[in-house]
Amino acid sequence: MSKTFDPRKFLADNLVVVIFLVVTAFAVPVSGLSAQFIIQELFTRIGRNAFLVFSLLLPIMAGMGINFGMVLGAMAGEIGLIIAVDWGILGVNGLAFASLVGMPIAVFLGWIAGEVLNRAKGREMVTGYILGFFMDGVYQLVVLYMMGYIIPIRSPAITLSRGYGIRNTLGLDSVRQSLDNLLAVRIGPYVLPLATYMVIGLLCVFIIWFRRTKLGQDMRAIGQDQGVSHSAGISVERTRIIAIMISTVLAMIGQIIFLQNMGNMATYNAHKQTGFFAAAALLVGGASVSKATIPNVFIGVVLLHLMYIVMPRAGAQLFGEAQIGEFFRDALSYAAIAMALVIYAWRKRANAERARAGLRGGEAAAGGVK
Amino acid sequence: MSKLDPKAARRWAIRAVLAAVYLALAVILFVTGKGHTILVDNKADPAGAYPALKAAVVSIGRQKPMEFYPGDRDKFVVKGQRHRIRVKPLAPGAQEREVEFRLPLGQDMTLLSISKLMAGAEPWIEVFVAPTVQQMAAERAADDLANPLETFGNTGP
Amino acid sequence: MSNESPLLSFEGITKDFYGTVVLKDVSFTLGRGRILGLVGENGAGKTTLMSVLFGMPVISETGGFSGTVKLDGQAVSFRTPFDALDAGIGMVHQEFSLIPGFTTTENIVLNRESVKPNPAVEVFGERMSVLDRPKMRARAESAIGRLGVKLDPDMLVSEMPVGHKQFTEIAREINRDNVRLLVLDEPTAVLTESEAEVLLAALRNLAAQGISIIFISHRLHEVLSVCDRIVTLRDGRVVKDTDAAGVTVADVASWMVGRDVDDAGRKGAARDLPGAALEVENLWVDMPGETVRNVSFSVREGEIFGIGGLAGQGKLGIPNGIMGLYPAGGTVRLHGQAVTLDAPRAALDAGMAFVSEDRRGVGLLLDESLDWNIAFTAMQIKGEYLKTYLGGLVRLRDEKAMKALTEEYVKLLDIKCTGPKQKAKELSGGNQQKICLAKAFALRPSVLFVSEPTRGIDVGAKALVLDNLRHYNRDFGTTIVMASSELEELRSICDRVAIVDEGRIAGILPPGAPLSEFGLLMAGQKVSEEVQP
Amino acid sequence: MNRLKQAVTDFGWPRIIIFLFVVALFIGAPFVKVRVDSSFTDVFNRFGQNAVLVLALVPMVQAGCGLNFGLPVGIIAGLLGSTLAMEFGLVGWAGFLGAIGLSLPFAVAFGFAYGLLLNKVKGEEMTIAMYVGFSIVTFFAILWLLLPYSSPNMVWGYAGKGLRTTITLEGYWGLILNDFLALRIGENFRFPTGMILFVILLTVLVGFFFRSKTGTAMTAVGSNPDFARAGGVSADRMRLTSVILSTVIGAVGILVYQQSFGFIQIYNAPLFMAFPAVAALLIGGASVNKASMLNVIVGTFLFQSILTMTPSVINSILQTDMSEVIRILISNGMILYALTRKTKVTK
Repeated sequence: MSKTFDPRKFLADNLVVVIFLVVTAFAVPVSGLSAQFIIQELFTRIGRNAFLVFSLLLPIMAGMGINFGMVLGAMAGEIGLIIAVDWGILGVNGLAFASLVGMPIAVFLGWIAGEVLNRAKGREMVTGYILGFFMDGVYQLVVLYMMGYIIPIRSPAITLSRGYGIRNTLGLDSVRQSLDNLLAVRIGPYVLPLATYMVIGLLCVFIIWFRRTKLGQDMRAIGQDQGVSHSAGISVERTRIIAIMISTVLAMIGQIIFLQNMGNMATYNAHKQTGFFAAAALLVGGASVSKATIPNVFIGVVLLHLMYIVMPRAGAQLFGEAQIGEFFRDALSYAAIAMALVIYAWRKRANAERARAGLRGGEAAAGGVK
Repeated sequence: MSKLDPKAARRWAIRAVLAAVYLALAVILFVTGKGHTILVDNKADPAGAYPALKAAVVSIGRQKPMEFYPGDRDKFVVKGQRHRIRVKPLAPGAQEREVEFRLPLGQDMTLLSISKLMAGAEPWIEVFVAPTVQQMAAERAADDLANPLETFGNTGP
Repeated sequence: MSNESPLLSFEGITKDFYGTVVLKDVSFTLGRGRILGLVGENGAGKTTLMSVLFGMPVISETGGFSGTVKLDGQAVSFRTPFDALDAGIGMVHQEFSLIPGFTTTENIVLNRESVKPNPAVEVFGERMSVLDRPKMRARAESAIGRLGVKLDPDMLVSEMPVGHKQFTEIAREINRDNVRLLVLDEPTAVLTESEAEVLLAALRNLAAQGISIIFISHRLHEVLSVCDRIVTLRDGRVVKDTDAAGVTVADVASWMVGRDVDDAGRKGAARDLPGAALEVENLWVDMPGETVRNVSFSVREGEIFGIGGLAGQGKLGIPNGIMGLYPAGGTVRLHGQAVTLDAPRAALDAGMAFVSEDRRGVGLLLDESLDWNIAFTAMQIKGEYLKTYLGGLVRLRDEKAMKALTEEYVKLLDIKCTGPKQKAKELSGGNQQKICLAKAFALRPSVLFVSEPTRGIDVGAKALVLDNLRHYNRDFGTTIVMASSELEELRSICDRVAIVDEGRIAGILPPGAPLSEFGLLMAGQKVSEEVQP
Repeated sequence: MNRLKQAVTDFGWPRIIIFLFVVALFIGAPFVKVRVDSSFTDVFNRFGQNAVLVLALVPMVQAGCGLNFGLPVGIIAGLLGSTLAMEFGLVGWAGFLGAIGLSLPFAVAFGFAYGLLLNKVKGEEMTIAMYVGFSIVTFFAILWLLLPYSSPNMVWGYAGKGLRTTITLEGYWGLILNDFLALRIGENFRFPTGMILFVILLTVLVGFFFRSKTGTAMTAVGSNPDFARAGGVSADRMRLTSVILSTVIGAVGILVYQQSFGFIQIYNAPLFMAFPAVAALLIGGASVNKASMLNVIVGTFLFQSILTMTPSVINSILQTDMSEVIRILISNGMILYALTRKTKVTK
């Protein structure tokens, strides 16, 4: 955006991306995986993960940072899927039904999350994270103790032997990859899940459109300055809640898309890492805590997952131990989040100081004593 | 809010309609997407009222046809309520039969007897109750959760 | 023009805050397309009067006001500032309320964007309508055009020069369809002289289009050049309401400071004091809202040196900068020794102490006990109130000594509290201020800086605090530098008073100098002759 | 009456509910045939095991750095200490004290770097601390595989290299504090005197630290950094000191934990260790920017009582194992409550 290209500024702005590129560029040949395999995997993983990552965009726009509370949406999606599987609804119908069931749950959870985050202004991210933990407890209470007890579950096949509570692993045979296969297109050696891509494309269109709405404009405004927005008559708290609600609903749909591709669901664990992977992907894609764009999502998903594909093999080739590669990619992803947060916080302070630097020195420093 | 102006009233009407559409959509998805397992068997009546078919090719909807010999039982998984079954006995000169039927909405499994169907005996579709509760319990015990929470990082992206 | 009913009239506005009268029977009127200059010292009631006009919550929360505000001859009483905006009154504040990452256009139409409806509106409400950017831009351009200035509608606010921000803000106010009255609070404070000129021209332009303007400024020459009428407030009363024609800056300045001028020869004839304790040369301080640009002065040993001036001119920046609380540059010498700036520790080690104007923010540990508050700095700087254990290996807080110290000051300064262990936040403002004084006294400084020592405390406590300062100065020979907005209090206690204007010292006067001279200095009129005590 | 109300609000309803819950657990225990004496043994064991980790949070809270979700930084230093001590073949007291000694330089160095980082990111400390903790744990997981450890008790038998997931301390310094002067009363009650004494010793030391000049300055920085700055105290230095102190105590904390637990757990085990410690501190009455020794003791005791008692008592009452859910709801609910409370002192 700056008129002259400044390599140092570019590096500082894209440090996380550059590090990831370098590491992956090194690891891809070491892994010895074929290009075809890697590319096919990437096509699959873009379809699987991109939607979830998109759910983080709006809260960032509204200045609330990364919505780690998106796992609430993931939980809503899982509950939807449990119901859809229990009722034996097959294929895309099952996915759509799961979304319809998950929607009110996600809206409700999103509203709660928004209210909670409004009470924790300035530390939304850590609060959202803990809220995810807390709601995980509630989720367990519902799924492990209430389903089949208070909430009727018809199918004994998905309940635990004690008669209530959902099994540890839920087979999603009835909906497995139904969206991916709805319109699977073969191009050369690759199979593309076109229907999934179309859903993601639709979401992109929605986000672009949403940015141009009044609500989108209000979100941008409160994201930059809550005080000014409030005095201009924008209802800050309400807008923040709406941002979180939309994010939660999108995460709900994203989790359903994710799980239909996986084909089974670790009932009590599937959502635990959702926030982490989405956040890591977005930040690796060059987004910051205050600014994220659609390209960031795609770059991030590709880069992060490229690393996740090649790293275990690279570790095995280099150290004779695939585990090293696995630990390494986890470490790098966590570090990417930490680094992105640090760069953001550090730059925020640096900018504030630079903004005031103009006032310093006065005329005395300039030697302008009259 | 004292009185709704027409604009607001219209909006509330639209919202109400949409809520109804939402519910209707759920119902339609359920009805058209509900999966049913049809156990097709080819058994003779123990009392001898009808015989089993010697050999027949059975297909339901556009699914792959299956061959049935006496005493066979196999299953088709279908989506939705209305289906068409085609039974084509392999005996030379035998009449092929194609019937449309409707499955009961709430049932996961139904038993369809082609021998009854071909013989014209009723009912050739019955609700099937799985007799294998114990068997399933044993199968599930292996999968019961030991402790679902200590596992970390076992869900790949 | 003057025959029709005025656009705005105040009739007998009276307002008190918990018994303290801040507005007393204020009445004046403003005609259509006229510019009215509202002048007065800090605390004269300008802000409160505008709060009354705008229906700020602070007014109704403190018991409302009496009197009538009339707009177009109709009595109005706004419950929130938004009601006032709806009625066509716009306000431009001193600090910018603009969204930095938005363009000029987006800021001008902020929350009043032109939109195109779409089906989603029917389901999720108005906010789902899409912005009509060409229309927004056209509206912004028309507002800019009315203002008669050059502004790029697509420029980001964060990349604008200060003057353009100010214009953007005014453009936002006049972008309203029905705007009739514009209130500008110190709009030129951050502008360069040429920018200010453009702004004044823009205001005349607006007035010519029939918009009435209330112009609040301390730059009296600007007020005189642009206004049709001038209303001077002092101590909550209208002391002068006159046509601007033929009025001089000196006239207005004397109305502002006013009071009876016969107290010229004040008590305490000039004291004969020995050499300089503190010398300041070319000091600049980057304190937000109180920028000091270039200040030089010297304070004599044992003197009480006052620093006065209007709010925001930089008088508070001087002590804060010397004490290292804000980035500063220049030379400061204490008894001939240069003091390191930008380091509170160095300033304290050199033997200076500071009572901050920001009592709750900087002055006190509100959540801690009184003994902590008083002893803390002495403990950190001088290592006092620590008890040695294990032959010097361990030094822990000496709670007993801290208690004794606190009790001593509680008695000395007559602090009303339940005991040394009471939390600082539970005390009243005046007593909190005494705690701050005690904290500074406990350091036994050679130079004591006091900033706004009487702000926000009641009259009785004010006198006590000033008395304490005077006694401390007389009893221990401590040099005191006191910055205050209250000219009267500076004149009552100081040996000399410097007046700061726009980050520079406009002049130094003896406390007995005529008030009009103080007023002139405050209004930015340089007085060349330096007074030697 | 008003004062009582005020006291209740200050203390917070969640804490009162938790407190009553614990009391109910102890009262209810005998009715469902849970032995109170063996429960108390467990409670004391787990109290001692965890208290130092909770204590480690206090300096950073007091210095205004917030809840130290980056506690794993200290834990890793402790793990380095204990694995090195084992590698050197130190056993018994030499082993335990050696582990402390060996972990200290790491803790100081890590704490220093970690503190410098946190000073650069004021206002965002907690989120960043959390991810710094996660990063260092996963990064060290690689090192546990790669570092040339060779003691056969620690490395995988089949490969001859790479540390095991859990390493037993039996024969080294397992239970060394617990068994020191341990008191046995009756059949089922055993009091881990040594460990409790060690905890008390550390608590008193930290308590004394906060009464020193530096400790006082640190508290002031946390209470009002502008006041401290005006008083000539460098907030950055105090924050740095607090982070180092927190990290060092965290390292010692994990060593105490290990000797009582009997095993060293590495790889991903430390990932979430900060959260129960944070919950315990908050249950004890601390807030995001104020914590005392009393908060540590009370909080750890209450929290560990819940963890010990719910599986036995609640499960016998409800006939189902809900302890895990209760633990999640209580600990995270408590943290959530603390984070969403309006902090009276501005940052």
